[in-house]
Amino acid sequence: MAKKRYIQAINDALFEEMERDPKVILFGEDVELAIMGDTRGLLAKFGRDRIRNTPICEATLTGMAVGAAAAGYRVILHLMFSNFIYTGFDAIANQMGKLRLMTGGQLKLPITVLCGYGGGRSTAAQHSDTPYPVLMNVGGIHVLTPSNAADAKGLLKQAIRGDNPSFFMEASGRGGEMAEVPDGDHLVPFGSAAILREGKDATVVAIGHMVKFALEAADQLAKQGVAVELVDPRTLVPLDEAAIIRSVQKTGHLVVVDEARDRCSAASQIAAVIADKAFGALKGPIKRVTVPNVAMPYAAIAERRLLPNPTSIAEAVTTALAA
Amino acid sequence: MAKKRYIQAINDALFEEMERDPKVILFGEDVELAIMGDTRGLLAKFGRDRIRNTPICEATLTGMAVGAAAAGYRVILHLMFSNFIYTGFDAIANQMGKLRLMTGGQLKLPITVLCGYGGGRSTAAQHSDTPYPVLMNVGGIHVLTPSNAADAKGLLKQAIRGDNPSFFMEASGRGGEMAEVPDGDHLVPFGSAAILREGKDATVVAIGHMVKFALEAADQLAKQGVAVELVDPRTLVPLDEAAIIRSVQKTGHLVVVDEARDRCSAASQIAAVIADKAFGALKGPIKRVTVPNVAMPYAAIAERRLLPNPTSIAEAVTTALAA
Amino acid sequence: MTTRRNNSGPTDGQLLGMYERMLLIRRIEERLRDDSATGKLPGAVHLYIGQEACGVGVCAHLEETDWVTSTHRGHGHFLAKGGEPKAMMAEIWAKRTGVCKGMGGSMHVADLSKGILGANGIVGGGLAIAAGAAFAAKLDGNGRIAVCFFGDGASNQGVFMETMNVATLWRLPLIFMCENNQFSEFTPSKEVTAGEIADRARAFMPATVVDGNDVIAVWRAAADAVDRARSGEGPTFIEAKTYRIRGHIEAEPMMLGGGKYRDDVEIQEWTKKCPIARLRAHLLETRTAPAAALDDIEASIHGIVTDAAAYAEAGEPADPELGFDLMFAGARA
Amino acid sequence: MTTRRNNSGPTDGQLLGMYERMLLIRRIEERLRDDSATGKLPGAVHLYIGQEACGVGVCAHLEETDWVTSTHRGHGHFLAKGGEPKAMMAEIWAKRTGVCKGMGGSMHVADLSKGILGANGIVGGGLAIAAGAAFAAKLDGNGRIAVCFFGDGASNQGVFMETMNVATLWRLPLIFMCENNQFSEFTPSKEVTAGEIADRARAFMPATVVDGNDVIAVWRAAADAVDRARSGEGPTFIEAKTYRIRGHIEAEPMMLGGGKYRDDVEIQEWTKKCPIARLRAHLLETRTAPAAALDDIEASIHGIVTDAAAYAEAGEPADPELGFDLMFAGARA
Ligand SMILES: Cc1ncc(C[n+]2csc(CCOP(=O)(O)OP(=O)(O)O)c2C)c(N)n1
Ligand SMILES: Cc1ncc(C[n+]2csc(CCOP(=O)(O)OP(=O)(O)O)c2C)c(N)n1
Ligand SMILES: [Mg+2]
Ligand SMILES: [Mg+2]
Repeated sequence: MAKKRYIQAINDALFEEMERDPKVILFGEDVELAIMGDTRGLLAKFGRDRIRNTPICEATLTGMAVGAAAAGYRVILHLMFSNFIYTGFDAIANQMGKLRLMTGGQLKLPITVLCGYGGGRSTAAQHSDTPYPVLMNVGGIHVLTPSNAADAKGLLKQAIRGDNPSFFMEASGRGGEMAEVPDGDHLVPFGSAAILREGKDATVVAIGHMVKFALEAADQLAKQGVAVELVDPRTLVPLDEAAIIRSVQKTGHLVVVDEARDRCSAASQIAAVIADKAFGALKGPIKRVTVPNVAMPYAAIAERRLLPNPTSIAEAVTTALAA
Repeated sequence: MAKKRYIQAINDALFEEMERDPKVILFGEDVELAIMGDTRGLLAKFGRDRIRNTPICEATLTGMAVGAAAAGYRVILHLMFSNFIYTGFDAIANQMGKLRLMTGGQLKLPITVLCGYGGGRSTAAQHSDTPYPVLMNVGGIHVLTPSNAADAKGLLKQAIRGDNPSFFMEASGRGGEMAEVPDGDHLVPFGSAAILREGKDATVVAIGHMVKFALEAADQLAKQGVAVELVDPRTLVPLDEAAIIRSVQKTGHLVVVDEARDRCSAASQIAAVIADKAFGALKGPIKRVTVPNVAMPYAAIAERRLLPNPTSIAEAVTTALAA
Repeated sequence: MTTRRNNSGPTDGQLLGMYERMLLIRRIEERLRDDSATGKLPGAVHLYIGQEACGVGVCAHLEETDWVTSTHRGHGHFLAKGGEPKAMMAEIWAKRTGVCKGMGGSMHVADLSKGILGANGIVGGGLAIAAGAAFAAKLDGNGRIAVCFFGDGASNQGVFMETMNVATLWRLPLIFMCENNQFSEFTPSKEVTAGEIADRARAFMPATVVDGNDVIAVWRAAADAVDRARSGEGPTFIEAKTYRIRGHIEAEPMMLGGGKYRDDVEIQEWTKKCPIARLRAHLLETRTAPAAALDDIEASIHGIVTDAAAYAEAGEPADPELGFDLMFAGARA
Repeated sequence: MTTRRNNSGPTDGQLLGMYERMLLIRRIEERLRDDSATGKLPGAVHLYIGQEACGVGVCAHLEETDWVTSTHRGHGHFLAKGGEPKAMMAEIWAKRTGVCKGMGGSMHVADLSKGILGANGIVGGGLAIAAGAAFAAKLDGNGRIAVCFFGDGASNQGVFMETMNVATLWRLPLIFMCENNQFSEFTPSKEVTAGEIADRARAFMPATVVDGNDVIAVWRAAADAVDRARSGEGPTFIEAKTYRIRGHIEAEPMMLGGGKYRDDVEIQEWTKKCPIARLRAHLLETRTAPAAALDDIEASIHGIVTDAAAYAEAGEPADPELGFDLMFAGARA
């Protein structure tokens, strides 16, 4: 175990997997100079065949990822900000997520897409989206939302070794956060939630960066005598429904915290699953703490109004318990 | 009142609104010859300035819709099949849904996008998606899902006169279905659900083409003594939450039927809203009848396996009541 | 690329091989046309009739390990690249014996084992996929190349320019094969395609325009392009001027509801320019083969078509549970 | 378009006007640079320093009713097109007095009342929007035109080709103004942009390449393009070769973490080619204006900048509730 930054954990995972398998290649806009930090040093070590700057042409990059993967490579595509998913969305939704089915299973698409998501840095609407709900709906794509350095490393390594398209969602601007990362070949399986805190009064499911706020909320609530059980799903596709159901069966209450806009969010999906499969265990309404259906404004004060925070999470738990 | 085909109702709405307002223009691939039927006759009447075939370039078409709308036109963009939303998705998600906010409200974007959605015609995965959940999450876009000719006409006219981007989702291949359409200037306001059938035992919310199957299911269930209340939200953004809540308060049970893939679907959103806001009224689990998280296969037998149908809807109601 | 690098060929054997392949495509598609008309085929069927020289003239140079990507009008490319008639026919019939197990259908026929990355229902969808495969080939350094087939309509999709840019920068072993059949669905190309498509390509790479109904011309242009690709010189663009004889889609008359977008005379003129009849005349004229030999080919193809249709018809319907297993490798959706 | 259609101008008055505008942009941005360095500005700041001749040379021909779309590097276009310094500065300070009420920030400065459809955070995002506005202008038939400003990096986005195609077919009154500052973020243009950008455009329309640090050259190229657009002759492409003196983004040194992507010598060379210094020298040399007059301009701009900064700083923070009212016209989100 060693304390590592989130971004360092990603960098380590990339190094290790590229070293492990010569078929792993990585391309994207400005990956050579590594402005996000995550690809730093890779060029010097692995050379331009395996790490390569591309022109700005997301529609082609996503399509090329499909072609190169179908032809036997393990492709890592860096899309920088998650809003640029939209620019390359055709090959994601119409090809990456469907080609295996359409060919009757003739091919595998080992593709890992990296992109930063989320608001809170005054980068305004076109650099602040949290679009994993869109990817979840499209089908055929794994969606990973590591909340800490250890999971970042373990999920990314798993994704690169896997045989399916995976979107690895990095919480933008939070690369500096430190956490213990297990030494060696640390892998985190998909579809396995982490129970970050046990508690009997209410289940809080928090996604990605929201985990941090949910932990703070749980601390606040603990002082008021409310014991929160905090579940980090870690991957949204596949979703560890069983873990969430188990927790709700124990607590009877559910709050879901998601940085995506509310409508058709991951939070809504999780709420729907529980309202169906664990209805009998519910003692109160399922609350969602999400971003309103508003594009992220530029001004920090307006961003804060929209983003979940420890207080809004704690309030939601209190409301859920009171109802 | 007169019986009209669904596609005819759309065609009537286009004629009426283009006649009413010379600022209404329509463009898209092959709209002149009107292969979907909905734009038939418009070219002869309104000329090429107002009806125009475009090259195949959805990324530019969605962007041009934004520019022409910002410059004072009421733009109708025909995108043919809803899978082509993805090809033009950047200007939808990054511009159309955000520009008004980003400019501090300096502009209005009166844009209506038409596209056919849904499976069941063996057109395979790239021509069968039901992507309104994606549009719902993006924000800033009205989403319309008319289930019959009258609503098709009324919602389309409302959309064209409105000042915001609206996606008008036509159930593909169902243009021939007939229904009574009110004469004259028939408008349907957004955010106003229709209660198509009253009943005390269970609420069924069905979206778009699924309404037809839900009606059949309700008939089957009536024979078994189960009185279904059928709610057609008609628009998903805005969603008439109040109408659904009222109905669930009466019946205590909810089943949502949606042709979208389940994950982050409209059905999940509606379920989440009710599990929060009408939890106290619920007497049993909320069931969703949706498409599994699978791309639509080509073979009709495999499509049928995935699509909701009257039997699966009726079964879901029975399960909801039994739990 | 105005002067040919490669002046030999096609040989007599190659010509006969191409004749056979073109005829196979034609006859298979005529059968599809008939089966579609009688309502036996589900889904959309886009026929390649009239354009056979394009796919065949190019694929004649390809190895099984080379890659191709295709379009919604993909039967010809599938067969030209060596795909199995039976497996394709069964696919279009939506049978589990189909090459994609009935999951893809006419617009998605693919056979990875033959380098056929698939027909594609998204106009322009194959371009970047081919570039990705070409990049893989380049990294492997094993001489494989990739060809993307696309239409004049697809040349208006931005991904065309994007892909040319990357292919040029990275010297990808990639051939851009544009079949200009003069229509995008029901819209004449000149109404939606400004200037010359080849001029768009010239900003990036050698570009050549050939008569797409002359398989020898296509073969020669492709010889040079393949040579460039294999020798690491990068991508080449070829535009083949041709014509689609059938409607955009077999359901066309119904969709048009009486509307018209092209002249019957124009269709007749182009029907006379049939690439297969033209090659046949050439073969006879040059005494490359006697009529009897060509008739034998016709007969053997007749057998293949009949067998393929029977195989397709007899197959079991697709497995309705299969989709759940195909969304992810190694996991159920 | 090699021969100029329009041989008169710029007049002395126009030259002085352009000098003033370029200087205003420079001084405003120097202030933004300083305020960014001291952490006063939220978000990303991309400066236009060195490229002023491009925006100013084009916008000098435009009426308030003409449209422009811009990029993430949009302050210069905003000011060149007549946007208010105060309103822009307050926007970048995230104040409710900002031109977008603090909702857009540096990457989204827009003033519809001045025809400024907005800076845009999506590379290539402005191209199709400008084409839509040009289409509207054409339908209105009132002589309005549209200009889309974009970078060399954006010229690799497919929407560039798509938009050129539509603009040519529909003879849109649209000018494609590519500012080739030789970098896409930290990647040299030649590594990611094959061939000459102007050649891509030549397949569609007249294309001209000018020295983007020479405002007179830009002005003249734009004069012809504007003339073509206003007289219904369709779109024109201009590539202006220039250089960005500052980093891609003001946070650049931090992002690079010691990494380097260009030579200090190169930066120095280009700093010497400053378009403002060059015009100043020209004005003095040709005795168009005495040094004192230019110094007066400098002084008045100093006042404008100081006022704008004070106005920005003094403004109330953005309204955190506003977003809810802005997603839809006439409805709360
Ligand atoms: C992205 C996308 N937009 C639109 C369509 C609908 N469409 C199918 S074929 C076609 C015309 C294609 O023309 P071309 O590329 O010339 O190919 P051809 O049909 O002539 O072989 C169109 C517009 C589509 N399938 N995909
Ligand atoms: C669609 C998209 N992809 C990537 C980015 C990230 N990005 C911002 S600026 C930039 C480089 C743009 O280069 P160029 O068009 O030459 O403009 P310049 O910065 O040189 O003015 C990139 C890649 C983006 N904003 N949008
Ligand atoms: Mg064509
Ligand atoms: Mg640049």
